[in-house]
Amino acid sequence: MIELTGLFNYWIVVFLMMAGFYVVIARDNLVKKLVGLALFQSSVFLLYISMGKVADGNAPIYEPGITAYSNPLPHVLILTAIVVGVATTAVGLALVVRIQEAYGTVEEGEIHRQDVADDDAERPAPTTEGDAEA
Amino acid sequence: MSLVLDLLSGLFLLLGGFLSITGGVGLIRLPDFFSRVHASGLNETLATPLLLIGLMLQMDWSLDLLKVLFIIALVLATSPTAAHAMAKAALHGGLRPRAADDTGRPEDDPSKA
Amino acid sequence: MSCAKARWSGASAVWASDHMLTAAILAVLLTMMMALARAVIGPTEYDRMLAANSFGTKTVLLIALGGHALGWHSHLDIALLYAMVNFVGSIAVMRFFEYSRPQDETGETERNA
Amino acid sequence: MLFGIFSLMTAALFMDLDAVDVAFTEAAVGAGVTTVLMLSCLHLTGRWEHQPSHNPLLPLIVVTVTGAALIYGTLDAPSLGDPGAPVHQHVAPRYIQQGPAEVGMPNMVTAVLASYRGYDTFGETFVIFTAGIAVLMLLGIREGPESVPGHTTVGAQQIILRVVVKLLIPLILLYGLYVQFHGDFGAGGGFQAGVIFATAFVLYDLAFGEGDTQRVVPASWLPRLGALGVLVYGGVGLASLLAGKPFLDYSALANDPVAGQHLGVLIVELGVGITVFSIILAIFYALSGRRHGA
Repeated sequence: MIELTGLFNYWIVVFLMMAGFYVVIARDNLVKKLVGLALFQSSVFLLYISMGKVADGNAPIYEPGITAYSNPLPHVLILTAIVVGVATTAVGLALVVRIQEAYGTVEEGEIHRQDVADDDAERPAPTTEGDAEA
Repeated sequence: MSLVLDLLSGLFLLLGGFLSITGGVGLIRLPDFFSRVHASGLNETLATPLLLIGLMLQMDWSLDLLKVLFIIALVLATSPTAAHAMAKAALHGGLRPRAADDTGRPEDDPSKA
Repeated sequence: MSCAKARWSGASAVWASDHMLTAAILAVLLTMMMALARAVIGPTEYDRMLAANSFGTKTVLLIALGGHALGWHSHLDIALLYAMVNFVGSIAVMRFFEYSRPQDETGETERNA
Repeated sequence: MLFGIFSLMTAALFMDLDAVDVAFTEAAVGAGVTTVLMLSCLHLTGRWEHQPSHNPLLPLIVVTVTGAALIYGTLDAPSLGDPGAPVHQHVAPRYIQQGPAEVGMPNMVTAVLASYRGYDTFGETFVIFTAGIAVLMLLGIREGPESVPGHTTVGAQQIILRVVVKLLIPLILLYGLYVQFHGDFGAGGGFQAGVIFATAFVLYDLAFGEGDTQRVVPASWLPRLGALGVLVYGGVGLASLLAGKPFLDYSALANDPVAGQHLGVLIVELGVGITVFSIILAIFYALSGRRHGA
């Protein structure tokens, strides 16, 4: 049991990750999906950071007399990942905005319906289903 | 000297903590948005400096003291501003204080509280 | 009162102020819980906004006090940054509601499922 | 809306895990910029969502099964804070033991970020730059003020807000500079400073409106500034290449290798800061400029 309690950080990560995942797959709204992705993302951040922790360690800033530091490598990776994450989220948001302008909605089902309707209108040929897939 | 400082610090921390909880209770219990703004805004403005001054009294002389001072100044500037701006936005957005409707005695309205 | 003070040893005063720090942290945590509750139940968006703002200020306090108690490195930098960013966030949310209010009245409200 | 709160909590958690720099970044990014960008986008797309069209049961089952599998997977993982975990075995001890001596700065995160892992960070900076360009290609920035400066409609009623914001912005900028150049010694660095700088201008935009802000920082500067930041970074690498050392080996920049490292890290962080600042502000302009046009 003592072994298990040391793993709770992973469980929190898994819970967060699954919450984000649920939002991504269960919601139709594209903005909501992006929020879910961001949640998912931060669960990964948390995973890395919690792996870098050393018991009784200090923040990895050198001070005379301290020997135990937490691992700086995950910190570096995640530090850049957070900022990159914002930039990529912004790209996603920009895409959503363009979709909104093109379709007038950000609901996935609605967009799909419009796509299928467009394809039907353009090509009433029997290849419609293949085109809708693409 | 250090004894007085410790006592003072404890006093400040206790007062600040009490005010902070009061603000929280106000945030939960008060009936409408504007009274809640007032509860949270006022309490934050007093409780934060109290707690931070209590913290300062426990610290040694260093650059950190200046940083805490900055935090206090910042919170003193931003917290009332944010509260004011929010109240104004709410008023602008069509929310009305309950007391403005009647004689000043809010009646029990379970849908709002 | 002065007699009582004199009988206090320095150590017990330190003990007292340490516990005051713990008590203050607990108080802040409790307030955060209340703010969170208000954010979850809050009937209007403004309540949520207010709760988020209050929560942010309390986080600043928590980082400052808790960091001192636990000996974190450079926690005051982060607290200071928070105090700034929290304000920006609140203002952004407020602006957003102010902007989007007229849209709601022109037919967006019906969609609120 | 609760996302902001969530990121506050995340940062507090990072603090407890000794990740000062990461907490710093998360604090700067999560609560401010992400919220602002999300809100701008929400504003454009409408606030209300439809009810999900399909049954929530299937996703719930998928999520539960995946989560259970993941939790089963964690049973073999090293526990929290175990110093013998594989993560701590390979290169990390070298960074910790030799880092302060080799790079000459106390903050190991900055040392690893800018010196040992300079390639990675260069790549990340490029990713940010590319993302910014992508957003600009998708949305474009509305050039020039569309409202008469000084007579903005936004927030005209909020006089108190405007005064406080005016007082606050120099402080934020000063703090950003402190973070930028203090990164060698404490938490901070180019990424955080860039975000803080951008936050200051976002705040100005929120209180005074688009037109006034674009008079301070014209939108046409921003892509160029972003490119300049990346070029500064790459230029340092080229300089060390010309001096006969590998790309991004800062030891070549001065006679004393440690001093060279220090100089290199400073310049590189500056490049990163410039890029992050301009790209985030450009993204904000792009998203909020649509607000009035749409």
